Amino acid sequence: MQRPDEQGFFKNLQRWLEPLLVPVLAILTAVILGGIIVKVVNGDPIAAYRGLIQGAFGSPRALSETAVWATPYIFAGLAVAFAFKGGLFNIGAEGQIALGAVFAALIGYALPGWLHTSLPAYIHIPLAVGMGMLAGAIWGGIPGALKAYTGGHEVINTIMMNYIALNLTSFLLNGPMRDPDPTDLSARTPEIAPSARIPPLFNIPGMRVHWGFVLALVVAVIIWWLLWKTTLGFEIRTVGANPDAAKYAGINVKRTIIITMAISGALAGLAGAIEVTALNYRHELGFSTGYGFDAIAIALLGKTNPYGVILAALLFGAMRNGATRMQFLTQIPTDIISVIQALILLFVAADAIIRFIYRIRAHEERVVLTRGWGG
Amino acid sequence: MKKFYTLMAVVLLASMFLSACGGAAPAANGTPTAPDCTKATVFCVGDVTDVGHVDDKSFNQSTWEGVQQAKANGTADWIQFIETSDSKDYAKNIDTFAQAGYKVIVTTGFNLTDPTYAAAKQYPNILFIGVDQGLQKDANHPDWPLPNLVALIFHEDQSGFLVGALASMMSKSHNIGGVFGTDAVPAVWRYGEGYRAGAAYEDKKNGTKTTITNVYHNDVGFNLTFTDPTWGATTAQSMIDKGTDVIFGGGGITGNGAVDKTASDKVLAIGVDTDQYYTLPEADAYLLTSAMKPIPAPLGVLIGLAKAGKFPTNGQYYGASGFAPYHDVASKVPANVDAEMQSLLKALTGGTLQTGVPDAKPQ
Amino acid sequence: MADDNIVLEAKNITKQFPGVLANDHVNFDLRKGEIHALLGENGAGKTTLMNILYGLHKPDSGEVFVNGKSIVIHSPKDSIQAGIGMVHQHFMLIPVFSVAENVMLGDETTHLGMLDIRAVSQRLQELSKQYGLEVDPSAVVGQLSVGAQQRVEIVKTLYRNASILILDEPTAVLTPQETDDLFRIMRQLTGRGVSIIFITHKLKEVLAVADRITTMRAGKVVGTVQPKETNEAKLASMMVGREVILTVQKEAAHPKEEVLRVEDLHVLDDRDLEVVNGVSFEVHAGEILGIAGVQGNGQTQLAEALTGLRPTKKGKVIIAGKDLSGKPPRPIIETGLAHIPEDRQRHGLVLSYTVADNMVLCNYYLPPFARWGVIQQEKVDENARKLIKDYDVRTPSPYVPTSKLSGGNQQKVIVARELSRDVKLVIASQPTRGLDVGSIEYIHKEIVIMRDRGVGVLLISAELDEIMSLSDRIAVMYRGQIVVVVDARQADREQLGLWMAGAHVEAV
Amino acid sequence: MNGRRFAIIVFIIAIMFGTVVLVGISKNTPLVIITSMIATTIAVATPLTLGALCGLYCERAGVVNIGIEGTMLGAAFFGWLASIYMNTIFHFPAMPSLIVGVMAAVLTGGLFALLHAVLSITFKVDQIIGGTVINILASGITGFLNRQMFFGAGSVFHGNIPDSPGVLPTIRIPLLADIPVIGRVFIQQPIAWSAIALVIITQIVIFHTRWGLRTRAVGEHPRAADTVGINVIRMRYFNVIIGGLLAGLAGAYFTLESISSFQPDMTNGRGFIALAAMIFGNWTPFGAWSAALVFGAAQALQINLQFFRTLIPPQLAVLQNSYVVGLAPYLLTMVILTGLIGKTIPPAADGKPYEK
Repeated sequence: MQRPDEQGFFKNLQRWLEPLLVPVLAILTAVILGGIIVKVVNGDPIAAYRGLIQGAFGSPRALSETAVWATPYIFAGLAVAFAFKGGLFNIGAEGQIALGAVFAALIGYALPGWLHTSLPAYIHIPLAVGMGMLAGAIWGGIPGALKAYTGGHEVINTIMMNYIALNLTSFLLNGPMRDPDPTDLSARTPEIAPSARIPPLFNIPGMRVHWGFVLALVVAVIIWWLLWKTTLGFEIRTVGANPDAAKYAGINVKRTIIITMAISGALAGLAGAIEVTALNYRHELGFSTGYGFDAIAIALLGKTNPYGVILAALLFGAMRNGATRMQFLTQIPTDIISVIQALILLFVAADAIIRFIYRIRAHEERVVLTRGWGG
Repeated sequence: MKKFYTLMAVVLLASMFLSACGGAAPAANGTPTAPDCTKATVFCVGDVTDVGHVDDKSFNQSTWEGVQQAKANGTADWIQFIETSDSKDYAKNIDTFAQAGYKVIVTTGFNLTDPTYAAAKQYPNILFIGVDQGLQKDANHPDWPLPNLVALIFHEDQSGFLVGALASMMSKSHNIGGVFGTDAVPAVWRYGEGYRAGAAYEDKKNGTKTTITNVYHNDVGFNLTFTDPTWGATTAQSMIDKGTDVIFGGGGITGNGAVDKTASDKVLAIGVDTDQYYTLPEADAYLLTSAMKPIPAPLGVLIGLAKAGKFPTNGQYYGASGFAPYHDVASKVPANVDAEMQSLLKALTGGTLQTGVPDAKPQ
Repeated sequence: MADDNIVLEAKNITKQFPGVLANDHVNFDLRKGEIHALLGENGAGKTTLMNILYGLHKPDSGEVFVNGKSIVIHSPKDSIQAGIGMVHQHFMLIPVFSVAENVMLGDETTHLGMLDIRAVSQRLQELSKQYGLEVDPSAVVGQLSVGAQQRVEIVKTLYRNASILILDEPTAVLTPQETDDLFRIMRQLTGRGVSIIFITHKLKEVLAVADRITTMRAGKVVGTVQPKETNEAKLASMMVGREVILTVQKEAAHPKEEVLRVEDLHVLDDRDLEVVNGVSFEVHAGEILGIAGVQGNGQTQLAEALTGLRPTKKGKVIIAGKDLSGKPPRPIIETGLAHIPEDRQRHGLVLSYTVADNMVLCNYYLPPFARWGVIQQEKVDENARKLIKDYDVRTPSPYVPTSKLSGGNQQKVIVARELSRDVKLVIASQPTRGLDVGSIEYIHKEIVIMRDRGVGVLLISAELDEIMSLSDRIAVMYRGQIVVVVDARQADREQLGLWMAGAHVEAV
Repeated sequence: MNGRRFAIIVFIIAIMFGTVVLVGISKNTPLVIITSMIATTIAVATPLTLGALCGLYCERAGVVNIGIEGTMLGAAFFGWLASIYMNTIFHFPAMPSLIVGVMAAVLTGGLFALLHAVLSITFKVDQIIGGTVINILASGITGFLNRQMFFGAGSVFHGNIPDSPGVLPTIRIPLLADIPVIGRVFIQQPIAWSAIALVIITQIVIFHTRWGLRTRAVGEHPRAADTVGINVIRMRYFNVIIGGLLAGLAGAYFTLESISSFQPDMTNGRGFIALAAMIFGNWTPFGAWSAALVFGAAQALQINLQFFRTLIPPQLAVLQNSYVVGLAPYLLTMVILTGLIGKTIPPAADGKPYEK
């Protein structure tokens, strides 16, 4: 990683902006292609994008909703990006998010009853959120341990863990954790206690943006600091960049792999926990469809850098949020957003295409994100 | 050689876009622009779906069809839907319509019960129709019934009961089955258990002993349970292999897969929700009937009542239960069987016969 | 030059790689039935030239003639067609394939669309009889000895009717005896009209076998001579461009206390074969113990086991009096081990890291580089600047990725990091492999300095010359065992060669 | 596939079948149950087998392809679309429409694979990322087009659901199919038969032909292959595309053989299971097939335990819970992949772009 040294401000600025060039052009190209597709199906791309932008940024409330959408994206994107830094591919964020949500909800609604006492928010919230993180960490740590000790590939195992997590969630919400209120026919948990709820940022009705969003930004900074400024981060990055050298350097590679996956899982679990404690106040089956997979695209778009993840998550949040307005105004299906997102990912992953179109010379190192089955 | 591959890359990308473009048909006349719904004279109806799409070939689609009928018969001046992509957006999406001055907001699915109730309290001047939202006065809904909120609900257990009875009478092997989505959804569970109850009722009456096997697709995440036709087909196949000769495919696309497979194996199938003679034409030759939960018609009625200022105030509106005509299979249904079905229908809707199925799976 | 005997001629070959002019108007020719040696240092451009002849690289300019006709070589296919065969320094064999499969690959015999293994095996047996090259068609290549793999490579070219054979550093992996065997085969081949280009940097071998010798330096041909007109010293100065001191200046050793003791060590390789079986020796402070041996006799696994990279099956490793058998690398490093690994890019460096980060790879977590788990960047930078100066690492800044450095400077980064720490024992595996003469001299000097400072050094090298000139004592390793340990002053090159070939074991 | 692995597979399948037989014995004869379970197993295994063979061709040539899922989904959609177009717009009879549909699906698979090849071979994009791109792109494009074409008054079919030409007819193996009860196993649809045939063909191609030898060489040691005049890039391209064609056939299974309609994301993760099957099978066709069968048997177990739910003895009440039984295939995959079968060894150059 570059570090600012004796060079001038503008040189530094240039160095900060340079990594943004390809992603920005990738987004631009994808947006243009998306517009062409809209045009071909007889839609009005200008109106569509206007609706999209209006829905995402057009009012304080729209901005608030964009932040609400971006919050889980930041956490989940960080989760995937963090694993990438350690040379691991966590496709299991989806399941980790679900379990994080389930267990945060459990502590949220059940703990006061277990303790026969009400809890102050400053204890209850951290406990609920922490439980969600722990659940995610375990769910991420298991594939990590399997990878470290048996060589079972984390891609396969995290996918299987996704299915198991979703199944487990269905089981819990239908059985042990189902709202005992007989009038509630839904398969969902009871509402969490008010003491477990993260408050909104502004006390204005309709402005749902909550302190979880601020937490997401703070966590991104912490993750950056952890990766670049601590010995643990050094170990994780070393294992990711060259596990043989890491072993040579005396780093416990197996332990580091497990820690990496556990932290990655904890971040994903945090995404679910925050959704429950700050927004939904309960966990239900209609929750979390596809955050884990969007997170992969976000991590890649953010070049696996925590700050890049924030930007990418805000972009995806804005697109998801604005899409509703776009559809409302122009009747263009929201699915177009998925197509645009896939195109962005395509162009970011194959930056050679973008470099070819815009004649940009490649000079950065090719970053190895994952290794084959053997590694 | 490198050039060749670059060329291939370009050709490939181009062809993907062409296929994307060529496939999509031109819309008839561009996009009509929305009128100003805030005007008192403009009657706008909005539809908020559950997580999913309005073309889901399931309840989201049926609801939207009902709303479209309101447009077609001139009741509504403008209709619009918003597809929910995450449960956290229910309230926000309802709000979008409310802010835009819509007169009627339809919300689809029992998951929207609470957000709809909350919105109805917040916007007393807007009328709300909650499809599949069984409400009653309780701690969470202390003010029920609200004058501006009507729940459109169905007795799925009655429809299930009817087709169960028919299946029991039509089965030669006395071996009938049902393939469903997850039983965590009360409506699905009511269909399934109604089916069981109906078959048992006829068994008792006729002295037969029918084996009823219901298989629920509980082994995947909630987002997939209703959209896995391949699983539905495989499950139906497995039942047929064991001598099952009538299969009820209940529960969205998953059930459709079962109906499709059953019919293609020349075994009697029973559809769900709408008369699937029209939605699954490939199954027509062996489609015995469908357990009906016809959302469009009563929804159209409710929207009409809303416009006419005669919106029900008791908070509930029951759609009719029933079973679809036998169509192509009519010749195989004996007259006495049909007579029994008609009398059951009468008894159930008249309240003289109870299915005995609770509202949701007991915990 | 209208010489009918010339079968292959390269004219004015130029090839530019980013930053390096690998071949600069190179001219080279080969006569029928001769062995033409191509001599030069690592990086002189020999391999590039051969890769051009073999179609693996495209020249920027220049022409290639085979049997007087100008040919264009786009890919190895063209050169194979022209009768050129090449035995690469790193064998181009697929370990999981059988010999027959390897040989037929690219030139398969089929019967009704199916591979005809039997026909190929038959042909192979004929060839091996004809040329005295013993190979077993059904053996799996990965389980053959290095010498046998080389024979497979040669048969592979003959199978394709090659009349021009390029041998790239063929003796690097052979014992002196195997080398003699190879020379016998080469003579046999030339006797049957095959012409051979023999690439090497070993002067003795060139003089022993070549008909003509062409020397390259820095991408240019320096000159072509007959063996009888020249000698080792002359060739060396042609090769390096200056007088080379072929020996290392050092005082007699003053061994002190024991810093490494190995007792009956057994180690398995990746395929679970026991490749180190029962090794015992000790290294004292202030001496260099050299382990000689042909590559693949367990030295790699021995070094990995001693440094904790590979688990041991049995036996004891005691460093500075501390029993560290089976311990992972960290406690071993902390006891006072410096390790210059055999594969510097795989083990020694994280290429995407900066020079500064690589210079704290083993002690990033210790004060002053880290406090409370937080890295103290200024200390890391300070350390880097000091080491770059002290060890003469040529890098534009401490913050460039190590991948941008040349091989010699990459090795210096490792040497600087390892030798600057306060250590009791240095294990150096192939410390100068693939480096230029300047770097080799520098690293040799540093190793001797460490010894004189009272550190014990274990030197593992496949270069017998390196072992002989640096070591105070020499151990010979053969088939996973230490066959003999001798005083370096009394060591005899021929005798060592015999031991490396297992003579001692067989004599018993 | 070695003997130990084979024994484990037979053992696992036997346990699963045996469980169901024991539970259901009072309702159906063992023969009926076993036959039914075999039929289910084969049906479930069909797309998995083809998907695994797709992965096998790719990875034997050194290209990791986790885009199988997206490739199958795309093929399922475009194959179905083509058959509907033929049937409804051009008024082809059902059978030719279906055949055109299968061809279109196979072709689509090839095109998606071509995209993967371009990304991973020419542009040297991280291959796992390339596969992820395929998955997301396929999901987006099929969802968008399905919506554009079949929903709303302005769509191709004006919002009506067009008649589909149905599904591919079954093919009976003469004589064998006439055996009572067991004969059922020998009545399968064409894609199911071709999956089995392709396992055998792939076994021969990979291990006994020139093409296979070169493919394996390219996946093990591309440089060595290059030095004997094999065009590494071209071999990789063609193998990835061949794999794509097979994944396309797997896609056709969903919309032209199993049922006759398309659903967004209907492949439901089966592409990933196929990948797991390939790894479990140690990159051999028969190994992959047997793994697909294990997964198929686990599904059959899940369905049948629900079928016989009321007969499950109370001591095993846990098996009455469909959520618990539903976990079986995934847990089994994990357990099997981690250690039970010992280490699997991928081709040495798998996942590594070839740099000349």
